[in-house]
Order: sequence, then structure tokens, then C-alpha cells
Amino acid sequence: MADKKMNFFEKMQALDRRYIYLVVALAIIIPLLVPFNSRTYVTEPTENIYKKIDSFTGRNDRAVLLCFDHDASTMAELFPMEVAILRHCFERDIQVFTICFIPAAKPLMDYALQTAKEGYEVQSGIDYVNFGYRPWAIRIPIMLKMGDDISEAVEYDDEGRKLTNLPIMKEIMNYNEMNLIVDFAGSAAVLSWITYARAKFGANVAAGVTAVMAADNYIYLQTGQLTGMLGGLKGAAEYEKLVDVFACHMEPDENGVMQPAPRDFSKEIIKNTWIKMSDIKNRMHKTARIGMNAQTVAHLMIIVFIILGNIGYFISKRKKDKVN
Amino acid sequence: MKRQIPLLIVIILGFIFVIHVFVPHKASADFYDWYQTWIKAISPFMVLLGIMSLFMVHSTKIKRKVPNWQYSVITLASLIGTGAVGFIWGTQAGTPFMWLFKNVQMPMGATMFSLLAFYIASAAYKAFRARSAEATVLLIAAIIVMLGQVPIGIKISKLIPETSNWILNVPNLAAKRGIAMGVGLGMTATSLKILLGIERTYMGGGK
Amino acid sequence: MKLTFARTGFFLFLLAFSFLLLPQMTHAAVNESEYIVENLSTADIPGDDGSGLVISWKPLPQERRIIEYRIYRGITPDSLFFIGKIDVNVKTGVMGDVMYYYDTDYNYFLDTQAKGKLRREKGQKKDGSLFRRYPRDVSIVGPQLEHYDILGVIPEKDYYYHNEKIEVVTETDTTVYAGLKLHEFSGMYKKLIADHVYYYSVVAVSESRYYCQHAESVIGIPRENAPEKTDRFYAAFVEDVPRLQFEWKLAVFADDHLDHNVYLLHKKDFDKFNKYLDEKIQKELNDIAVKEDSTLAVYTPKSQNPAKLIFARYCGYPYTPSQTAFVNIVEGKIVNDNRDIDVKIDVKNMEDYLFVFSFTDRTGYETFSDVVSANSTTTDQLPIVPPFMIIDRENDKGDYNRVMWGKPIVYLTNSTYLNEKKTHLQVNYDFKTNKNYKVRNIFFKVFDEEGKEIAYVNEYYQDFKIKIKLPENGNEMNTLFFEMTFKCNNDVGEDYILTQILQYDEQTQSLAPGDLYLEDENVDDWEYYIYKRNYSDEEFRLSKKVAGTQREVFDNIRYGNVHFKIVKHFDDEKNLFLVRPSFSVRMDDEKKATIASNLYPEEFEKTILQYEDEIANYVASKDTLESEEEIKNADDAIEYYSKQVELMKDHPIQKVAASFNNPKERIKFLDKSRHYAKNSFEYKIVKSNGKGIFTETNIYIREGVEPVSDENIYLTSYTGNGIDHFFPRSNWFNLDMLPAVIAALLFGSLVFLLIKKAKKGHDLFIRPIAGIQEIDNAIGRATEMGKPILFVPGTSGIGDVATLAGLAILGKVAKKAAEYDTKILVPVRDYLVLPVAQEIVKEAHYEAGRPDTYDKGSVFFITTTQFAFVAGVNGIMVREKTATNFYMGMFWAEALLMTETGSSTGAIQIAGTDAVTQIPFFITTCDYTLIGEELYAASAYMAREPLQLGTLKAVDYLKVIILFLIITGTILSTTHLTFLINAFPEK
Amino acid sequence: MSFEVISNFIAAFFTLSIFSFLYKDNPFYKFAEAVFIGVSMGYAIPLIYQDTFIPFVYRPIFVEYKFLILIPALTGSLYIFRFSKNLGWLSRYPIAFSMGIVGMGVPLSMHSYVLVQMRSAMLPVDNINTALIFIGTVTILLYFFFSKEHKGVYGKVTNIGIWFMMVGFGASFGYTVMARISLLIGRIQFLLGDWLGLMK
Repeated sequence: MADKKMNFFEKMQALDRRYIYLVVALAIIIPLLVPFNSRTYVTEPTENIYKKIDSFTGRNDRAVLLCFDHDASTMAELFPMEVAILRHCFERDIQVFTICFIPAAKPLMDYALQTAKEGYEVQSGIDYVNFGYRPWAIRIPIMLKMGDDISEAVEYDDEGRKLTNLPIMKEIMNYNEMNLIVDFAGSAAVLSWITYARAKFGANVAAGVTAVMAADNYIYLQTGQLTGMLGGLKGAAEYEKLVDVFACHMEPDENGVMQPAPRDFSKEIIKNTWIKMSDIKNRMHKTARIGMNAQTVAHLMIIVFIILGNIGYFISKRKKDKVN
Repeated sequence: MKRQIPLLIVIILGFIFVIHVFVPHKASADFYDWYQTWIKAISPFMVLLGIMSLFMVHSTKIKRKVPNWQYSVITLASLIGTGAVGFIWGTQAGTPFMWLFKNVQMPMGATMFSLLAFYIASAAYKAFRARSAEATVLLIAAIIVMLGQVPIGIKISKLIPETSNWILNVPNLAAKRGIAMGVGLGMTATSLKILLGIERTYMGGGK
Repeated sequence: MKLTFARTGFFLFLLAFSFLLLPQMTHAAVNESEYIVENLSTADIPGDDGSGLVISWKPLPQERRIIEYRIYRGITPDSLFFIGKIDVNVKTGVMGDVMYYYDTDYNYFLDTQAKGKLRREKGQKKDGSLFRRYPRDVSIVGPQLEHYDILGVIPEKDYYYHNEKIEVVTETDTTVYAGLKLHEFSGMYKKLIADHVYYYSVVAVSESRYYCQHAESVIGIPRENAPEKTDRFYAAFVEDVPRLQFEWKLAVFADDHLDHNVYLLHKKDFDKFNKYLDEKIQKELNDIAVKEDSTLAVYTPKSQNPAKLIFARYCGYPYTPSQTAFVNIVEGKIVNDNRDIDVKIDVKNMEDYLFVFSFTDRTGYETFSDVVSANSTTTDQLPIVPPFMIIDRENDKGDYNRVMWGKPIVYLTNSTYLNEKKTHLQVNYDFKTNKNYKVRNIFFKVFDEEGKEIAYVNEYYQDFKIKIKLPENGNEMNTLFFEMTFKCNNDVGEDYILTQILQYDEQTQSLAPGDLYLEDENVDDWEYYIYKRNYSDEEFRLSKKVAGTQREVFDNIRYGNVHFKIVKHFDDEKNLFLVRPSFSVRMDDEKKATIASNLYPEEFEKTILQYEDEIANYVASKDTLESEEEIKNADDAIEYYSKQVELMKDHPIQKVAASFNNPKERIKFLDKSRHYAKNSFEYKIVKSNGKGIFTETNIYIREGVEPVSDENIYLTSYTGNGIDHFFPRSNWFNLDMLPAVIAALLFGSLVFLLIKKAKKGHDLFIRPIAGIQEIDNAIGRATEMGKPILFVPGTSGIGDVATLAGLAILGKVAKKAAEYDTKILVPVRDYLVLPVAQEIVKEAHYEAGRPDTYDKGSVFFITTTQFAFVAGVNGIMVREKTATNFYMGMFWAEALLMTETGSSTGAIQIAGTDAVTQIPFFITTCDYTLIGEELYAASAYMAREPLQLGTLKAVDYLKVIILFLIITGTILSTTHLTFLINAFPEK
Repeated sequence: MSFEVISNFIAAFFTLSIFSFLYKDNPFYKFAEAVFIGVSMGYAIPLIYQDTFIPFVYRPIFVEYKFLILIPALTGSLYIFRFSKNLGWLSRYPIAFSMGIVGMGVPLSMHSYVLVQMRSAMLPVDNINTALIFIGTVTILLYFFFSKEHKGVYGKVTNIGIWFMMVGFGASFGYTVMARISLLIGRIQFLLGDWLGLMK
């Protein structure tokens, strides 16, 4: 009996790598194909972005600017955040602008808008404006000019309309109104928003970054230069959850028909709410959480591997010691 | 002539560049611009080295019919094919050249990169052994940070994400700073060695 | 079996590449007419000077898979040239039903990037009407010039020294031009001409780059319009001075604006004014309508403008004009002789008046703002501008002036509770200061709602956050009051206190910062406008507009100057574009006239003679004139020409220029004068609430400096800045780098000393480094197993020191391997590393005395692409079954891909890298790892030469100094002494 | 079969071929590797020609007549002699010219890697964390001191440095996991979603 056990651990010790690869593949493929429910814990940096954006609800004199600073290679992590934030804005009637400074980001930006728009009756020019692509070389001049007058800095939107003529711009002048900028990047691109928009004009700046970049940006959260941050798929999953729990909340009316009943952020509610994956019909609204499931399984699996490997190691070591 | 003059070029240019760093004057900036235009004119020829070497290696393999020589034919054919396609149809979006990039090179690059997920798992399994105190520390730190990144971590204990953050912001920061300072010194020293002509590996051997 | 592999390979290869032909074929079968864009039309852009058109069309549906739309323009419908394109994402298509292309302003026309010859566009038949971009060919581009406004941008040197004098003789007169080759222009930019006819067409390009048929060309005629109306205009009346102040917003398109004007309108005239406006608008519409259809009757407005001009200022220079103005009321009148303004105003009944602002453009159109009445205020309600000063910015190449004002500012930006109980609060702050006040300490005093002091923080090292302990009284603090004071190198004064509150905000559910007060002034209410003016412009322009919290601005002054010249003529025999040879140098002291010169001195002389002739003619004609008006005109002309001649002959600059015999010297002098005039600026500051309540300072005058005499301003070197103009200097030393100089010198001398010591034969001890000692064993193992060694010298270039260290180790490893007669494989990713590595390995074989075993193919290049390189290396490891793998140098994400494959083949692996992010992976997967600096030390350790050892020792000694400084510095800064830490650079 | 389907099919084929290496080296991987290397290098040639040769060599000389550029252009072409036995030394000239810039490295790396880092290492110690960072930095620096063997009390001190580094390395390792798995998720989403259409 004891011998058999030893053998198992010894076998585990010398386990062919290919089994590990297989398990990794399954650990990722299965959660992607069969979404299951898991709990998403919301962290403070995510919460802060949500609260800030939510405080613009229904206000004509407030707007959010989303800056897309990445290409397709980091799409897996950043795209879900973009959709989640756009959805939040559309759901809560928050004015939102989008802009990008690298050509490769333009299709992603259009795609994010198209994806998030699905199911909402929002109109370009009234509920949101896509500023389109502007060359990288004039990025900083635009950032600075926006502190003075956005419609002078950008002039035309992506559809070629003059900004001053758009209804959405009526009460939006500069960073005083377009009070939050969220920059999505797999790099330190948000730094220029901090140095130009934040330091010079006091705009709030937040970042959506890949997981690898999150630690580097942590310091700006501490110094308050970043209002909030979404880090990798996890941040996106957290934001998705916040949108579902608060902005998209539904309550039955007297006839028992579910009606939209958005509510304000509260730590209590989030603690006690459980959302079933299967209740969310649109796959794009839960991509990050499904991806996060795969992440969780993969992380756990790696940890289990480490532990198994070590148990095997200790048992075989003891055996060796005995022999000696 | 063969060795001394190039060395002299490096040393003279090197010292001018040391001075350039301290002198913001227009003259200094102009010197830098001049150097840049020259370097840019030199640089495209470097690719010849790569192509020549690639052809030499693979044609030798084909000639000698070493095992797997057939694949060398494929390599050379794809090299010539891609280059030709780029010269014939141009390199704009929508050309066959970009099609090759999008559907052959990019997916393979991304897949190669994503193999890291498998390797990171097998490395963790095979190499994370608590052989010594140091190895144990490494292992535990890795596990905590891994747990701290997924929701399950907070479920196990509230302390896990906090500890994970602490590890990243305290010991990790100290480690990075200490190593970076050492590396910085080493880099300065190596640059200085090149500047003084002590280090001349880059010249290659020979007289 | 092997052959089948190969066959499969070839088959698959052919398969993959055959798809390349697919895009070419897929298009053959489609209906071409479905690929022509519809609804192509052009429209004039409103509010401009008649140089803008917008071209619009309906995008093709997404399933047509269009990748770009190309736009063509021409002056006849049978030859249209490519002017621009709009890229489209094939997958998502175009959002919206219409696409637009703007052909506005000055945009790209021609430069050296253009192709040499004119070619028809792809897919065009032999007689097709679409061409590619304009070529560099003067004979083709030349005739186009007259149909556009072409602006040539010419670098100074090319304009001055590379021109050729060309005389163009026409029936009436001879004109002299400066002829320039295309490559002497840094670019040519075009603008459409108003009322000119242009033709446009659009071509859709499909995903497979098939050029679809073009749409039938459409006509576009840009029309001159009245300026756009400003949507913000404010007037304020300062009762006690008395003075009227105005502020307005500029229009987006302002290229053709000429003047900014303010009018005074009596309330009783309001209806009349509206009628006047109506007629004006009707006139504008009629103007365009008449142009479109000449049979229409021309409309002539009847009424006069009842409003009286009280302010007018020229704004037609190519910079952002100032946006504030004030007029003083003296004895009930507003007077300005230059503009013939003399208007009575009743100060006691200001409520009877209205004010209106207008832009006038070069064609004479005028657009009025909405009518406003003035807000009354008094001087004590106007903001106080703190004292300001301008100095040259230090440590730069001479392209910035530093403008600074006031004392430092600190403000709270954010707050977070650090614990559940909400007793620990982290508050973030930010501060702004300028060179005059170096902040040493910031003191925060925090009070609760009852005014009790609950915290005091002395921020002696500013890390943008403070921690506050709140009393544990159960209920949340709703409001905290902050009082902030400074200690600086210069005294800020006891009473310099900033206050701000942190208040609970329902929506974000946290303590949010409120407004910042400096004494009674709400800092956020105000903005600073920095105005500047040089010797070449008559009016001040806006340099920067910054928030009220700012205390300093770096004003950028571009170092190089270019000449902007209109290009209308060409010489196709000599391949030249012709521009005017006259250029302006600066304005005279009264800012009334321009001092101009000419590239060719003889032409300059000719102009003087010409003017003198004119004067003589007018004087002679005066006797025959009768009407007073004619005589006045003649007098004006005489005065004008006399003034010009005087400036051309007697102005100090012209006098000096005339004294040169060498034309090159003359141009050099003129260039210098022009450069100096363009780059010397005087400054003033306006502090405003953006709505007409503002204070404007006087021009800053430097104290303690003698004014430079008039002569010298023109003639002496650039150092003669005068007392009000500031010319940024090119600095010779960057003081920020001083610590680096000291450290580098110290290091250099240490190296020198220790190398000397090592050469004398002193034994310099180096501790054993684990990985290095194992290298021999690892090579030995490969020898025993009879398998090759793999050595990857990093994946970065030759300029990277890690690569050099790696290559140095390669030398030693290759030598050992040659001695043991073991094969070594060195795959390389960088072109330049390849020859070096080859030489090193070759030499190692010679040194080991085994030149015969050197195989040329052992060091080889794979590819520069990161992951393709890894794919190759992994293949080698698996197929060649390498027994020992070395990775020495710089690595990125590919590191683990290689080492894991290596460890799965069971090879011994030794790594060394300075890439902090990759060390963890090397440590876990390799048998030995040289961490960071150990990599550099390894080559010295293995070489054991005095030169290398001496340097390594020097680094060690320097490390002792660094350690000592770090420990002392930390102790000092912990005890609030920050001088040592502040001696080190921040970034 | 639409063009896009075929393109996706080819991308998927190469993706799977690369993945097959996880099982073992096989003809598919060998084939993909050969194509990858060839295509990636072939990709570089037209781009270098277009983006560096044309604007920095051809245009200055033949269009703008800046004949001085001939000097670096000719120097650059000396690279060709690299593989020649007798004239190999000529290729040292372009290399030497490119190496000159290393001079900038002396003061710049001293400035940004050493002095700036020293400043951040001198921050006031006001709590346990800053104290730990201080201790960590100092002990790691001592570990990289090569003139003294790690023995006795000194050995103990440098050992603390090793501990700090190990914790740091562990953290880096753990931290990278998430990003790498995200990449794999991206690839699998391509295979399952774009190619097979299993994810809806």
C-alpha cells in the first residue's frame, strides 16, 4: 500500500510535461466553452473609476473621454474593459467621447463602439462622439488644447461633423467638463495624460492597462495622479460585474415585469449580490468574467502542480535519506 | 589601418558623445543630427549580412543534403517569395504581402508567444521545489502573488491580495532597485571600457 | 518516410503560397458597377476664406469589403490627380451613411517624396483620366501652380544661398525671381482658390487591392464666406477708472481674419442694428448666389451700422491673437487716433449701452457677435497679478524662455480611507512652484467642523501623499478643513496661507477636495494668459493659457526659421520654381512699417530708385491736380514712398547691409538680424476669469540692466537683449548633468588607478561566482556525451552592453570547446552580432590551436523576428540534442520559451542576463544563473587580465562610495535633512 | 468558401502546427518553423528597402543631391565584405561608426541608472516598509560586491540580499502568469471563435 503511494508521487515527480500541457489546455478551453459562475471581488481602483463615471449620470455638463492606445495584440485584456465602460455610459446616459492616436487602434475603437451599442438606442453626436484617429505627432498639442477648448482641439468628429454643431458638445468646453480620461494601453501611454491633462488642467485620469503594466502604474494610484485603474482581464471582469450589479440592475414592477432600475454604488449591495452567468444573454457582456474563470482555473491548476510536485519531492527525498 | 583606425573612430566619436551629453548647445544638437543622418544611411546595408548568412547556411544544408535539408528549401523559398511579393505588389494593407503578414507571420508569432502559458506551468511544476530556504521563499512569493491576482485568493483569505500587493511593492521593489543599480554600474563600466579601447570584442578578432 | 515529410512540406507550402493568387482572382467575377461609390458630391465649407471644400459620398456596403477610398482632384475633368485616401477596416466597414474628405487649408502639394514621373493610376486604361500624385516633374506641376495658392516652405540656408536669379520678361515689365530647385523646399502646400472650379472623383479599393471604377467626377467650387460668428463675448465696465474691458473667443477658422473690433451700441438703436445685420446677411447670401448665377440682381444694403467702433486691432498674423482688450474712457470719450476713433460715452448711464464684437476678414466681410451689456465692476474686484519675471531657461539649446510668477501653490487632489474604521485617511496633494521658490517643507494643518485642530503634518519630503489619523468618534467626518503653508529657500511670508476643504461627496462616496483658496481668492476661478511679441510683429499674440494653479511656463521659441513664400511661377527649362527674392527683416521701432530687403543687392537698389521716381512723379503731378481729394492722395503717396525710401536707406540695418561688398556677408548679416528680431520676445500676463474680468500687466522690464542703445539693438550680437525683449540663449553646459559629470570623473579616475595597480602585479581578489565555475564542467559534460553546445549571445544588438558581455564569455567558452573538440552552435538574432560572433569563435579555435576544427556554419543568423528566432532555436535544441545550453546577454519574453525546451531535452543550462524581468525564469529553469551585474563581472573574472580586473575593482570601490552615500542620505532624510537627497537628480 | 474563411483556415493551420511542438518535434512544426523564419526575414527586406533605404540613402543622394550621404552609404556597403577572407577588416568601419554612440552611455547610464536610483534609495524611512526597502537595497548591493567572499557575518548579510531577490523573483514570476495565460486565451479564442465558430 505504502509502496504504491510512493510510486504515485515518484511518478508525479517524473511526470511527462505533455500531461501538464494537456491540463493547461483543458483548464483554459473548458471554462471558455462552458461558462460557470464565480464570484468577482471588486477592488478599490476599479471601484473608483466606476464611481467617478457613475457620478456623471444624466449630466449634460460632464463627459468621459476614452483614449485607445493599443493594437490588436493586447486586445484580449483591454477590449472587454472598453466594452464594459462604454456599456456603463450608454446604460446610465453618460456622455462619452472616444479618440485614438495610433492607426492600429482605430478599428478596435470602432469595433468596441459597435459592440457596446448593441441593444442601446444611442446616437452618435447626441449620446457619444467618436473623435476618430489623430496622428501621434499631434497627440500632446491636442491634449494641451483640450484644456482650453475641445472643439478647437479636435475640430471634426470621425463622421466629419464639426464638433461645435453637435448637441453633445453644448455644455462641454474643456477638462472642467470632460472631467475624466480613461486611457487604454499596454504601455505607459497614460503618463502623458497625467503630465499634460492632469498636472496642467486638473483633469481626472484613469488607466486601463494590461496585467503586466499594472504594477508599474500602481505608484500613480498611490500619489493620486491616477483616479483609478483597471488591471488586465481581472479589472475588466470587475467592471463588468459593477455594470451588471448597479447600472443594469432590473427590478420587477407591480405587474412583476422586470424593469430597468439602475442604482447607486454601494459596498453592501455588491457584497450580497450574485449574478448568474447564464442570465447574461450577450456574450460580449461577460467575456472578461469568462476569461477570468479560465484564468482562475489555470492559476489554481499551476498552484496544485507546484504543491503536488513538492509533496513528491519531499517523499522521494525522505526515501532517499532512508536508503542512505 | 585594419584595426587601429576603426578603434580610433570609436574613441574619438565616443568622447564627442560624452561631451554631447553635457552640452545642450545648438552646435552639440546639430552634431547629433548629423550623426543620425549618417547612421540612418549606413543602417539599411546591415540587412545584407543577415540575408547572406541565411543563404549560406541553408544552401550548405541543401548541398550537403544534411537531415531535414528539405526544410531549408522551404525557408529559402518563403524568404524569396515574401520578399518578391513585397516588391511586386507593394506593402500596403490588402496586398498579398500584408496578407502573408496577417495570416502567416502574425498568428505564428502570437502562438509562439502564447506557448509561454504552457511553459510557465511546466516550469512551475518542474522547478518550483523547496530545495533550500531561498527556493522556498521564491515559491511562496510566487504562489501568493498568483493567488492575489484571481478572485479565489480573496475568498481564501482577505490577507492574500494585500500580501501580494505588499510583496510587489516592498521586497520586489527593493530587489529591482538593488539589481538595477548594479546593472547600471556594470553598464557604465562596459561603456567606459569601450570608450577607452579596453573592450574591443565588437571589432571581432583578427589583425 | 523522410521523403514523405518533404513532400507534405512542399505540398503545404505550395498550398499556402497559392492563396496569394486568390485575392487577384476573386475579383474577376464581380459586377463592376456595384463597386462605384454613389452620391458623390462636394460642398463649400462655411465660415472660411474660400479655400475649403468637403467631398462626401456614400460608402459601399460592408460586404463589398473595401479597404480604402482614394480621392482625386484636378482642374479639368480629364486629368485628376490622387490627393489622399481614407483607410477603412474591412471587417467592421464604415460607421454612418456618409463619408467625408476635407480638402481645406494648406495641405500637401509636393515635396521630394513625390515620384519622378507621372503615372496613370492602377486599373486605369491608357486614356484613363486618373493619375497618381503630382510627380517631381516641373513641366507637369508648373502649369498647375496658377490654379492653387501654393505656399513653399524653404529652410533659411537654401533660400539665402542656393537660389538662382531669374528674370521673367513679359510685355509690360521685367520681374526678378529667386529660382529654387524642388529639393530646396522642405515642402509645398496648396490651398484652393475661391470661386475656382475643381473636379473630384473617388475610387474604392477592395480588400485584395483591386481598384474599382471611379465615380463620375463632380465639380466643386469653394466660396468666400463671412467669418464665423464668435459664440462668446463678454464686456465689463470698471467704474472707478473708468475703463471698458472685453474678452472673446476666437473662431476655429481664422486664416483670413484681419481685425478684431468692438462697437458701442445705444440701446435705442438696437432695432436699427438688427435691421443692419439682416441686410448684411442677405448681402452675403446674394454675393454667393450671384456668383452661381450671374443673371440675378445684385443686392445693395441700404442701412448704415448704427453702432460706433470703439476698438479695433489687427489680427492677421499667423499666430493665435490675443483675446482680451480694454479701452480707457477719458473725459467721457474713447479716442484712438490710429483708427480714427472718437466716441462719446456717458459713464453715468452705462446701462443704456450695448456692446458688440466683430471679426472682419480680408475681403471685407464682417460678422458680429451677439449683443451684450457690460457688467459693472470696480478695480478692487479685479484680480491681482502677482509679480512676474522672465529669464532664459537654463540647460537648453536656446529654444525656451522661462516665464514665472507668484509664490508656490499646493492643493489636495484626492483622498482614500486606509482602513475599514475610517480612522486613517490618505490625502493626495500636488504642488506647483517656480524657480524663485524651491519648496523645502509643506505644512498641513487639519481642522474638524468645530474648528479643532486634529492633525498637523510637516511634509519635508514631498511624495504627493500625507496620512492623517482621524479621531475615533464613530461618526464619519463629513468635512475637513485644511490650512497649508510653505517653507521655501526664499521667504514666502507668514501670512501666505492656502485653504481647502475635503467634503463628503454623495456620488463618489468619498471625501472629495473642494475649491482652493489663497486668502480670499478662489484659485480655480482664474486663468493666466501669457502674451508675447517680437520685433517682427506689430501685435501681441497668445503664447500660453494656463490654469490659476500654475506658477511657471516654458515658452517655446523655435530655433530654426524658415521662409514662407508663395509659389506661382516656374521655369521648366532650368527645372526651377520661382519665388520672390524680397524678404522682411523686422518692423521698425514704432511697429508701423516693415524693414525689408532683397536677396540681390542690385534689385534692392533698383527698388529705391523706383520709389524715388514715384515721388518725383507725384511731386511733379501735384501742380496739375485740382480737386482737394486728388491732392490729398498725392500727398499720402509721397509720404508713403518717402517713408519707405527712408527706411530702405537710413535704417541702421540697411546702412550696415549696404556697407558689405561681399553678398554672402551681407545676407549673413541680414539673416542674423532677422533671426534676432524673430526670436526676441517681450511679455505680459493677463489674469482673467475668462469673462472679461481681468487684469493686464505692463510689459515686463528687467531690473538692474542698462537699456541697450538703439544702435546696438540691431547691430551687436544676440546678447544685447535690451531690457524688455528676451532672446533665448544656447547654453554651453547642462547643470542638471553635473552630478553625472562628477560621478563619471570619479569613476574614470578609479578605473585608471586600479588598472595601474593591476598592471603592477597586485593581486586583485575577486570572489568566486557560482555560475562561472560550472562552465567548465558543463562543457566537459557535452564532450563526454559527444553532443554539441548551444550558445545564445542574447537577442539584442551589438550596442547593448549585455551582448558584449555575452560575447566576451562566448570567447572563453568557444576556446574551451575547441580544446575539447566539441561542436559549438551559436544562433544569432542581430545582423551585427553575427560577424563579431563568427570572428570570436574563429579566433578561439586559433587560440586553442585547433584552426582545423573551426566550422564556418557554427555561427549563423536565424532571423530578426523575436518569436521566429525562438522557433528556430527550439528546433535546433530538439534536433541537435544539445547537451549544454548557454544563454548570455539580453533577453525578453522569449527567454522561458528557450530554457523550458532546453530543460525538457535534459540539457545542462547556464544563463546570465541583466534583464530583471527574465531573471526569475532563468533561475527556475536553468542550473546556474548569473544575476544582473554578475554577467559583466564574469567576462572580467574569466579573462583575468589587468585591464578587465582593474575596471571590475573600480566598480567595486565605487559601490562602497555609493553604499556610504545611500546610508548617510537615508539617515539624513529621515531626520528631516534633505540636502543630500536633493543633490541627486530626480529623473 | 469565402476569402476570409480560407485566410482563417491558413492562420489556424499554422497556429496548430506551432502548438504541435508541445507534443513533440514533428514535420508540421518543422514546416511551420521553416516558413516562419523565411517569411519573417522576407518580410523585413521590402520594409527596410522602403522605410530606410529609400528615404535615407536613395532620396538624399539622387533626389536632393546631398552627395555627402555617399560617404556613409559607401561605408555601409562595406558590410558585404564581412564574409570575405582578405577584406573582412573593411566591415569594421561601419561597425566602428555605429559604436561611437556608446560614449553617450557612460554619463547617461551613470545618471539614470545610478544617480537617479540612489535618490530613490535615500527616501526617508518612516515606516516598516520603507525600512525594509532600504535594507533590501543595501544588502543586494552588498551581494554584488565582488571583492569579498560571502562568509561569516558578511555572508549572513548578503544572504538577506539573496532572500530579497528571491522574493522579488517569485513575485515577478507569479505576476507574469496572468499575462501569459491571457495570451493563450487570445489564441484559443481565435481557434474556437473565429475559426471554428464554437463561441457564440
